[in-house]
Amino acid sequence: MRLEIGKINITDIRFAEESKIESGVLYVNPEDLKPVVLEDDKIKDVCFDIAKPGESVRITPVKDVIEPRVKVEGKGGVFPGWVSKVDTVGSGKTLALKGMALVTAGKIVGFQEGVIDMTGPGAAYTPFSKTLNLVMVCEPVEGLKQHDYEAAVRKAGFRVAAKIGELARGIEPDDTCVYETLGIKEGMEKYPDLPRVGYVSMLQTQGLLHDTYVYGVDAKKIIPTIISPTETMDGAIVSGNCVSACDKNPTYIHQNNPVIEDLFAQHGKTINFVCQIITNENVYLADKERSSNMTAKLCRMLDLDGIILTQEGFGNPDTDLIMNCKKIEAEGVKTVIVTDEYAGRDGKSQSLADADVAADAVVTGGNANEVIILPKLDKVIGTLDYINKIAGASDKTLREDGTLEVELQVITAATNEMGFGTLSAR
Amino acid sequence: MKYFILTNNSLAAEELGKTHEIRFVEGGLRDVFVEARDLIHQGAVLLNHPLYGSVKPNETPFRSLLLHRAKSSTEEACASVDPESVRLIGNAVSVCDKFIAKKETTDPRILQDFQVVDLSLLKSAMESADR
Amino acid sequence: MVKELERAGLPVVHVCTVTPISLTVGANRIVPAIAIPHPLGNPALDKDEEKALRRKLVLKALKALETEVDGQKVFED
Amino acid sequence: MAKYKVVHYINQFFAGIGGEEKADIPAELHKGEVIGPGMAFNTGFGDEAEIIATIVCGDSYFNENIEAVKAEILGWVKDLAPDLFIAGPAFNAGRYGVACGTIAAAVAEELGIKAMTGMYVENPGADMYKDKVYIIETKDSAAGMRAAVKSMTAFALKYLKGEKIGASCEDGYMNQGVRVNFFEKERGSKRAVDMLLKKLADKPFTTEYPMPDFDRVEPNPAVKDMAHATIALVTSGGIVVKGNPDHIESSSASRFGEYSLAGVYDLDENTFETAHGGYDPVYANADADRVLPVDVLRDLEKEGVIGKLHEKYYATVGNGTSVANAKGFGAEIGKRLVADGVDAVILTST
Repeated sequence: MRLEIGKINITDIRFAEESKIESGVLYVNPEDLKPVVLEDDKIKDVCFDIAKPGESVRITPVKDVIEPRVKVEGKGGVFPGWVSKVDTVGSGKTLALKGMALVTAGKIVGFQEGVIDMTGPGAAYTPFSKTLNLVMVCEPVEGLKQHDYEAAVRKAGFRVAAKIGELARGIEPDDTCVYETLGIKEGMEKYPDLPRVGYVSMLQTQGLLHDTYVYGVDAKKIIPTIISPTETMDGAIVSGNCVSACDKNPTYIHQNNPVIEDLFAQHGKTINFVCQIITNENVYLADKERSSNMTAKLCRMLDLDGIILTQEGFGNPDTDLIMNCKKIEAEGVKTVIVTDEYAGRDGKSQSLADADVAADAVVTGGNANEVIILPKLDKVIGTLDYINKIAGASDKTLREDGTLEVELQVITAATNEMGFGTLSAR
Repeated sequence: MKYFILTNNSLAAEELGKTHEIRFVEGGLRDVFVEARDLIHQGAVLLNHPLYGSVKPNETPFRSLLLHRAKSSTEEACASVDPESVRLIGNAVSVCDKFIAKKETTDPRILQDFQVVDLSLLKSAMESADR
Repeated sequence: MVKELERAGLPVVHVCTVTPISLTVGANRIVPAIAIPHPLGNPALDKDEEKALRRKLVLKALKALETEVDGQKVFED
Repeated sequence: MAKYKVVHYINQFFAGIGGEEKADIPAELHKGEVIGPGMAFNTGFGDEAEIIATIVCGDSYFNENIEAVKAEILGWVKDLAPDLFIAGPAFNAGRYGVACGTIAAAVAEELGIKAMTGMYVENPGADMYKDKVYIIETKDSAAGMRAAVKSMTAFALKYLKGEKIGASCEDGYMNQGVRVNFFEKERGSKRAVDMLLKKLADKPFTTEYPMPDFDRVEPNPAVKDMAHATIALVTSGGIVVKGNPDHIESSSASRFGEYSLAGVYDLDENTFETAHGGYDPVYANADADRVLPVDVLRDLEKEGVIGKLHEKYYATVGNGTSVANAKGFGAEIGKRLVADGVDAVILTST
């Protein structure tokens, strides 16, 4: 499958009468977007705001981050199963708005979390301090149940992202990248001497606020399967995961999956990047056994020589991570895992909830328990009401001088387990 | 799969009490783990992962575990203690101990949210167990 | 605890009901016991029978201490 | 600004006094003198810091008189009140490395003065002290002196100025078993791909998170002569003297108990009970021999099967006790048993 990604560099976002993209500037009229959100009668109201790199702005609580994209050639449309039909995506041409993101924010549960600081020490830890952010804060109708609200905000995010993406249709991209995966036989014939490499991505699938969807399907119900990495770029995998800001994978990071990009960079040179294998992280132990058996079997059937294995979350997924690693290694497939750590505030505790000697090649996104002091910023988009309740915060989080003492856990994508950032630990 | 639910989440007990066997634990999340471990040492088998959910053990006070009672008599049970359950529950207790204890949330709305999420993650396991 | 005793230079036999735990905690010489509430006894037996049973277990434990092992070993019947 | 004051410790060889034949010289304090590698340090410090005294001690003397020489040197350093204490570098010299680690750790711990040393990773002093004091990794011989001084000087200045010490791989010290965050040059996914390429090519690679030690202790040799051996009983089943005088908790125990078995031939419900809260206590309370087989061992003692049953036994509660506590109990009990001349242990658990 061959996908062209045309990149349109966005250099500024401004509110304006007419929504359009012109000379790299995204002009947005919130009134154009409001109806897209409010078509779901579970949402009472929505407001939009803009946060730019370097501004004294804090966005919290963040739910999801999405990159607006539009499919201009080839089958299907972006976010299949949500905004578009379930046609197989991943081929043809897609335009992406680079340098910007749509951030959905607002309280879903009382311990909701996720902080994006656009300046100060916290900014270094989140990739979304470097993007121009269009922030969307939704307010639910009275008495809406938590899971209905989560679903409503999640889906509204995709609709708005698609609507903004549509503005790019017809615009000449600043840069175009081509990604191509080959059929099994084709790839073997074309690169007979290159090691066959796969990417196994574990998707968060534990339940309410901990879900991931593939073509609209709740991934806890899937049996591990193979997809083309280019499908992921078109939004085939989306996040419904709200908890654990630092190591959840927002939709944006699925769309821009760094492992996929970096494997593609070696594709045809040092490796033959065969495919992506997706699996889940269910809470039921027998499901874990089944899924890890399946991934290991797929790696074997595809005759892979090596894989990269990434996870999402803490605790429960550590067990999936280790099961997958152990079983895949046992098939003779060399495995490198990407994870993050909960080594305690002092860094002295055991980092993972599970371990095995087979996991001898580990890349870490850092210790999520490390404490950071965030200064008071001039403006808050969303609300600080819940900051004391979020993961990694404590009752002394909101200090008298207005600064926040928190663990890195609260910062969106700080210790991302797909290797999106440069943070690490030793 | 025949199972019983070990929980300190009153919402779970209320909602599932009529249809399922509940063993209610008065106490915190760690107490549920320790109780589960004792049962596992006597032959019960863990069906869901004790560290489910990304809400950390020092935030949510609630935990609901799904256990399968393998044997009726203690003697038989001892012969068939499930090593994987032993390992997982042991790890869970030590993970619990490493997170800094926080002042317990008393805000009823937040407690209710924690209960709802806990129940949802429990149901997520039950769905797999019931099929 | 068993590991630290062994580290102090003492051969240790772990008489333990749940042998998987014993293996996990790193005991080297392991003798399976009877049941959790009464690892070295059985209240269903009369006093003499019970003591004979216990003697058998203790002798097995001593036997384990007299046996050279390399790595972990469970002394089954 | 005033220069930071540094005290430097070296051995007889680096002081230019002599080799092995001079290894027995006692500690000497050279106030105001800069000797051997100290010159290079001083140059490296520029006008930011200076060595105000050098302490020289023979390696054999140090290791044979550890307590005395430690006290003597600590006394000097206390009076000198430097901002930093540097020992070595010791490279791969074993006794020198141990001396450097010992004295640097003591200065840091007992005087609360910043201290550091440098040595080769395989120097026995490294394993002994890397979690107690900053040890800068050096080459294995004095040929690496220039590089060692350079990295030690850089670290020393950073440390003196109170700047945040980064992760071990950034600042060149040996990992202290504490996880420290830092920003890598490449993002995680790129590092993962690079690591995989190495792994595929069977080239060496370094994991960023070594899996925890699946620490196993080698089994001790078997008991050769059981008929003359002293056997001790230890239990995690919580068997205590009736009334639980030591207040062993029923779970999450924070202490263990030591009880006498002198004159005890059979445990009964009037004298012993269980403190364990994790199982039905009825059976153990009725007859604690079911957990702690004193009756049988007394018989075997009489019959000469074993030499003797140790006069004390130790008890704790396995239920919910933290790993660190259990480890601490084990170490302490082990120490006491060895001191009492015990040959082997029967540990019972429920």
